Amino acid sequence: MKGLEAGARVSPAHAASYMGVPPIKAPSWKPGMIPGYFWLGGIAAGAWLVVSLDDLAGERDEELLRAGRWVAAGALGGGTVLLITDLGRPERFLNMLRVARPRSAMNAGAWGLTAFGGAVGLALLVQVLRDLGGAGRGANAAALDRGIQLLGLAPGLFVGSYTGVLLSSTSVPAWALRSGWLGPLFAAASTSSGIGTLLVIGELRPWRSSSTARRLARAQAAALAIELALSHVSERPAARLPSRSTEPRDERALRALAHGSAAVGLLCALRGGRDARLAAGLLAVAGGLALRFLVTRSGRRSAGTPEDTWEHAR
Amino acid sequence: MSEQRDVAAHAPRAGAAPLASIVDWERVGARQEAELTAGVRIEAGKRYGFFTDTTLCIGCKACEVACKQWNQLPAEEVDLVPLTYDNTRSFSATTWRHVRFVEQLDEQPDLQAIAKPWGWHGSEQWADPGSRWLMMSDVCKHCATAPCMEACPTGSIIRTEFDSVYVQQDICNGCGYCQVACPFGVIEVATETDGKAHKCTLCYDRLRDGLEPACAKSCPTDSIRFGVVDQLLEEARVRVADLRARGVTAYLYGSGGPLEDDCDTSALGGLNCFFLLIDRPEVYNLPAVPQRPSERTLRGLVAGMITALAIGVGVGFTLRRDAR
Amino acid sequence: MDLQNTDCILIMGSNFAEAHPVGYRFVMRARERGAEVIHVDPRYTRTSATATSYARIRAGSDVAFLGGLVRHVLNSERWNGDAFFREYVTHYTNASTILKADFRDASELGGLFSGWNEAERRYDRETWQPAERAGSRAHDGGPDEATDDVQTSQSFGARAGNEASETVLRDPTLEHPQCVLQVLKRHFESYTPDVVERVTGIPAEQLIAIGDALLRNSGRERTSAIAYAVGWTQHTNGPHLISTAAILQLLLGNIGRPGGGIQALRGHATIQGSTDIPTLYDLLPGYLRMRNDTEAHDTRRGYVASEAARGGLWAHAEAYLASLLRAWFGPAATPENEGGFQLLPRITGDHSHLPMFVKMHNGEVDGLFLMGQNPAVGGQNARFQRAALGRLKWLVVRDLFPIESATFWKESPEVVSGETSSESIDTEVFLLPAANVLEKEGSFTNTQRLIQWHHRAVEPPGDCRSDAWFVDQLWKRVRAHYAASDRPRDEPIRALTWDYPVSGPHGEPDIDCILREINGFRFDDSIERDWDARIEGAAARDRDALLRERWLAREQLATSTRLRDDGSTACGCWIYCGVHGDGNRAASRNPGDGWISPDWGFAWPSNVRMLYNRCSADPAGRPWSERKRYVWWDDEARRWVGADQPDFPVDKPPGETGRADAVGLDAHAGDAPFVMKDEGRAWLFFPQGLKDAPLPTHYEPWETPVANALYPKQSRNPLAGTFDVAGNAYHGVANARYPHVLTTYRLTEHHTGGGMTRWNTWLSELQPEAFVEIDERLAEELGVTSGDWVTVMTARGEADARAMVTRRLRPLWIGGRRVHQIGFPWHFGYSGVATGSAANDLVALVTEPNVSIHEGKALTCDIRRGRATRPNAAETRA
Amino acid sequence: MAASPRRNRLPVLAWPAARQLAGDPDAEVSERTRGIRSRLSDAGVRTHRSVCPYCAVGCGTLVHERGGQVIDVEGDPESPINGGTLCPKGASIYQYAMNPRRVTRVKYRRAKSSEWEEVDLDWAMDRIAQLFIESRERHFVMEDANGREVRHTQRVGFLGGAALDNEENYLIKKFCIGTGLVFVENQARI
Repeated sequence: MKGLEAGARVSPAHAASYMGVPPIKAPSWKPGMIPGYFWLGGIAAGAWLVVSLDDLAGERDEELLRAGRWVAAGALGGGTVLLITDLGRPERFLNMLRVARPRSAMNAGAWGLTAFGGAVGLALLVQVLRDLGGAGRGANAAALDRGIQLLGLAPGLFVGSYTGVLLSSTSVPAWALRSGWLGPLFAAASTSSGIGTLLVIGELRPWRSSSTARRLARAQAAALAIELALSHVSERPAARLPSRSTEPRDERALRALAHGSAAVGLLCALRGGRDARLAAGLLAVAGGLALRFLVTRSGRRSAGTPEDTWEHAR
Repeated sequence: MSEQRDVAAHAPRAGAAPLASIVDWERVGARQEAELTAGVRIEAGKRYGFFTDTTLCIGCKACEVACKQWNQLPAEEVDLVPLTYDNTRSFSATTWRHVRFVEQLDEQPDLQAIAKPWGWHGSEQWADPGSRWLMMSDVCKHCATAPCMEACPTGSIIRTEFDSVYVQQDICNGCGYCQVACPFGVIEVATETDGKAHKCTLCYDRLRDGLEPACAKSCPTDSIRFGVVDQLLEEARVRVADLRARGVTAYLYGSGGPLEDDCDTSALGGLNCFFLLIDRPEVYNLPAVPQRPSERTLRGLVAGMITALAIGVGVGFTLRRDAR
Repeated sequence: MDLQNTDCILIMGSNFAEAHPVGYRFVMRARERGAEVIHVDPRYTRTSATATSYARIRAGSDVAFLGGLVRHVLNSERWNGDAFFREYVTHYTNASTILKADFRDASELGGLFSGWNEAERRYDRETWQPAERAGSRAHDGGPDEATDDVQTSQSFGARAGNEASETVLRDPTLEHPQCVLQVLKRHFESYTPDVVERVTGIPAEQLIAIGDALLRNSGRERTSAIAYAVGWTQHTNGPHLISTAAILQLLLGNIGRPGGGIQALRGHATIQGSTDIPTLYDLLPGYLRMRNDTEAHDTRRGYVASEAARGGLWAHAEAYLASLLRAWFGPAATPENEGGFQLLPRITGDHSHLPMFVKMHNGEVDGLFLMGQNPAVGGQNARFQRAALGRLKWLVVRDLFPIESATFWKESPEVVSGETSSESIDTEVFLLPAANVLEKEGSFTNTQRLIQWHHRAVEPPGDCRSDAWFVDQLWKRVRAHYAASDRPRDEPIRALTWDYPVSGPHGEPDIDCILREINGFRFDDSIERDWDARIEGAAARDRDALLRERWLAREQLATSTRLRDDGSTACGCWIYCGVHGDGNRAASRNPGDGWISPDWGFAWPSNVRMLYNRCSADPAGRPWSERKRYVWWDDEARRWVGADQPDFPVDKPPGETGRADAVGLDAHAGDAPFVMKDEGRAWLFFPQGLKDAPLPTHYEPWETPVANALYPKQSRNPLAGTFDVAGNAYHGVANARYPHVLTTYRLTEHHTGGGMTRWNTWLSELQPEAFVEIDERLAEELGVTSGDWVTVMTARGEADARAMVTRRLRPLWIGGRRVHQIGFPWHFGYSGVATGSAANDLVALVTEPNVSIHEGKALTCDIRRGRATRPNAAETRA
Repeated sequence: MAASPRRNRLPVLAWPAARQLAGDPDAEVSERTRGIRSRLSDAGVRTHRSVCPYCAVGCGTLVHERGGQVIDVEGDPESPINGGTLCPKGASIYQYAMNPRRVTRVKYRRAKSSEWEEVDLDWAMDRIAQLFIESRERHFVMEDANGREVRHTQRVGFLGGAALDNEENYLIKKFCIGTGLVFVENQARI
């Protein structure tokens, strides 16, 4: 229902906008679905990235690999469900793979997601077979694992970062102005929340190898540090938008939550110790979610602020 | 009403026989209706669009209704917006034409001090900023490089043989990405009804039958002109020159270059549906320099992946086993 | 369509762009060709926004403004210096006629003219007549004031004037102090720019500038047009407004020429047709007067004597009447009943809309057929009209939607508020669903007199039927009832012809045959009797085919000049003669040139697209200029030729003099273009025709914020019709309780009382609700902003709506004080998709004396913040 | 793009992405899109010339109908008045006919009742005729107070007409002449 909304009662003769009507449309996305998907997809990509690099770079840590695969599979599955549910016509989700459109971040994402999903699926299959006692062990198995992980590495990196590009490739000023930064930021956040998930798992059901947790904590600290830095830098281009100066309280709270979680998480990760690691993991995961909500929400508000578009499109 | 009864009951008489469908209407013969109404023949392979001359718009909104009529779009439940005569306010999945009204009248002079002319504008009213009520019928721009189409992940949004941008309703899965990509707030997903994205089709179905798009056909003052874009641009140039000679600060919005004094749509390669405006684009709720979101896509994806890899490597470094 | 050729158009009393958008395309075309478009209106509208200049006028002060223009023109250097104007005026108008010496103008008598009878409150028009040569015999067909007094419809002026008389004194030099031009000059002398500014609020400079624009764009080479609508007619001095415009255009030589003229923008699809073929109480088809209760109308001879003129087309009034009676009564029109004349009912007073509703309100009307009109919203003092409907015994509403006039007993504000109740309303109401234009065939006459046929596209759904079906069915039932009656009162019922075949699934009468009857045919008594016998003897199933066959066999008349007064012709409307003369010309559809397009539809009379087009040539028959060529005399061919059908005897040379002994057009000279006029020349001064003045005079509206600055002793029209009934109090002059001016109007997005549009969702979303337009200053005083509720109050009631605060409305400085003007669109009612208060609840019942039109465009009111506390509460007396 | 639809033997080859790879420029175009035509080209569509019923400009319209159902109403491109154009009211004529809010059954309200009843059209016509005749019988005036024959009744009125057809106005006027009704008016007075 269109109608007289608050703020519309300005004399059109002097209005800086057209009766306060936004010149562009805010996203049609259902509440929570898209940020949720960004978050879960990020966890999947982050977890995959971490365990793959770990596997590729050093000694085999089968336990970590196994956990990473399950996390990736679970998060990716959940994220995909959210993504499909958000479609206006969910039954047509496969239409995303109808064609290849490199200029469409959404289409690229669909293909990337498919590739990643394939790798994750394959990995999970191998993992399940192995856990059931099949698929052997030893050098061949290790090579297979590495191959699979390597296969999923590029799509994984993509899935972790493209969602930021997806947002910045729109006409929403708060996203568009941060183009070049949202991708990296989301990549960092994906990594940190992926690691965070593994950290939490490790604390709930301790790893057999004591070094795993410590290594993860170090990684968590690094990832959060990068995320914090990117977060700070990436906000600059959009800071001049008028919608920023009218940021409502809940959005400010969200911002504090996202940044605060990352900062505290970083401290906890550095501190070490079981509780601290658990806290670091939880904070990283929660901070990742808050960040996705913050970015989508600020974009929605920016789309609804005509002056943002004037600032962006001039 | 059966055929037989019709013939028997209402004996045919001079001029009373119904015409066959307009599409192969014998009186018009091989001529398309568009040749009568727009003076243009519609053929595949040419670029078609609208030239909307806002200085000819009388704000009647015939275009809005003609669009709804032809496309059988439901009315929206609206509330009165008693600011001016625009209760439509914006595009939506069921509103593909929208007439804007901009009241620009100077503040009331003190009557007691001067009982002298005001609201009086000499012979060229819009040359004077004292009083004017701008009206502009907005529509999908059918951009030369359409952000909605570039954003569309399913290939539902295509460019037709008339160079228009068209949403294939049998393909669209309602992802809504086009909605945020559009720099003009045109396309919208009907979240309440069919869940698909909708916007102006440039009356694709009509074009196939040689019919002018419904809005342009209905426009009583020819403010909306339909035709081949290059020809329309030529017309528009002449019109701008003419208006400027009369002292009107006219310019084009969407030519993609020429005469775009207060705007720049070159990022989109120009707009197949372009406008003649006499005030800043923002006054008409249009962005002065619409961007092409997909410019950022490839760059962004690569940057994102590289950063992700870098982060991964960095993080991976920290993952090394404790010193052995 | 011809407006596209104008060089300057003055739009006044009309929101052309909003009310007639498609007609406005021709104005826009003219503007783009360089024409000036001047809009004079109380509100800055979509027309103002697209005009080249705009002047803000106080509603109801138009005559003062136009009078100021007349004065400006008459005193201008250009008008006095260019021979064109003098030549046009001298030949084509009655400017040279010398009036009786004892005529006294309103400027001398404080707002009244000589002949005013205060006791009877009427004018004796003797002094308004032309002076005649000493010793000449008084004209026997003098003006019949008694007849005038009971007629209140538009007529083409009184036909029986003295003007054609060769005994009338004239002064071709136009210098004689009592000659019409000099009288006119004196009459408007007081309408100076400064006075006009005080009255209208239009700055003096602007008046002069607009006058100059008209002068600049009039003459041999250029023409100016004037367009008006109900913003001019709905006043207690509406005809004054229009006649001032006519005077202005005649003075400027703009009548009967391309790009000139006065365009009345009419508001309904066939409001013109329903005036030509009048569903109006005081007219017969073709502007013949309805038979009234004066002595003259006792007999046909007396009727003709009072209605026919010697010169011009009205000379043949008897032929028109006889043919009409023949069409209606067929063989039953006999010498004994004066060719059917004695069968005509007679009117005995003003039976127009408002008096009808006053009677209804008094419980003196039993039943009403409401055919596509919505008085419960669109009627003046709509609240009063709703109450009146509730006092009927029965009411038949024929409409497409459940309009307020059909549901007032259930949903009206009075019922909802408990002021009255359904139980207390005794009216038996029928809502009969009507067929719409797509579901029936027939013809409309548009605003330029163009008759256009529309075909039936589909059958109406359910019980929906055409109005022709309804009348046909009702008639058949009534006739059956009276078939055996031999009472004289039922004689017309038995005599009336009604021989239309029916066809189709619902038995719809054959509209084509009705148009044939309207067009007219040769009537041969013996052939008709043969047919009657054949049809009577035929089996029931063959009857309709035979009836139709008879219609096809009847020889249709091609032009009204074939009409005879001896009963040998039948014609339902003489001015439409020719519409079915050679096939159904209303259905002809040849697009032509987009200007005259003579084969698109049929324009009455005789397919003339521009009336009085003889004026487009100079007295000698040559085009005034190449640029404004239209109709001219071809000396070789010895006939009038040109773009249009000449509205003139095609073979009458320009130099011919009128024959003194002749009647009809033969009495006119070759330079007398006004074929409807007795003497063939247009009137700048009206000896007859108007009851309330021989020259247009500025009277304030019946409710006005200021006294009349031009005639302080006579603020308002002395003859305005008032109604002393409950709930209809007036505010009078300068009533401090009601300080603001209120004007009502249409929006593009809706139509009239909304019956056709407020149930349409596409239109309702464009304008979903009633609103009141007020200026910023007033809003500030009231403490309201756009969107707040305000209540407008008059002595008739209250109406609330949300405020639209806009600079498009502005107060004016009138009579030393700030006058706010408030705008309230009158489309809205309580039913439908788009709803809101009915603005007409505020309007008073008050009528103009000549045509009984009400005053809806200028009244006074008060306004306050908030909702109406007593919905539509009216005070019984102010 | 207007080319005839391609048929591929292998389903995978019909996959637009595959066609895209194969270099088909119209790979994204669906079958439905290829077949799009205006509904005016549907079989059985007939067009009738009509005139807009709103204001008095007299715009020509074309009514497109299929099987007795209006499918589209547009401006008549040949009309010299409107040349195919219309105003918003004219453009909405479709809803004037095809509107669920339209009354299509006779509605009748008894005196004092607060509800409508649906009645038979024939019954209504009979009842109306009866009421009319009763009113006329009771209040017909043959001579006025001065003994002048007036032959009329002021007890029944006709209102409206500007929205009807000329021929309908003619019938109404004729009806009133025949029955002696003098209260007959239309919108020309307002």
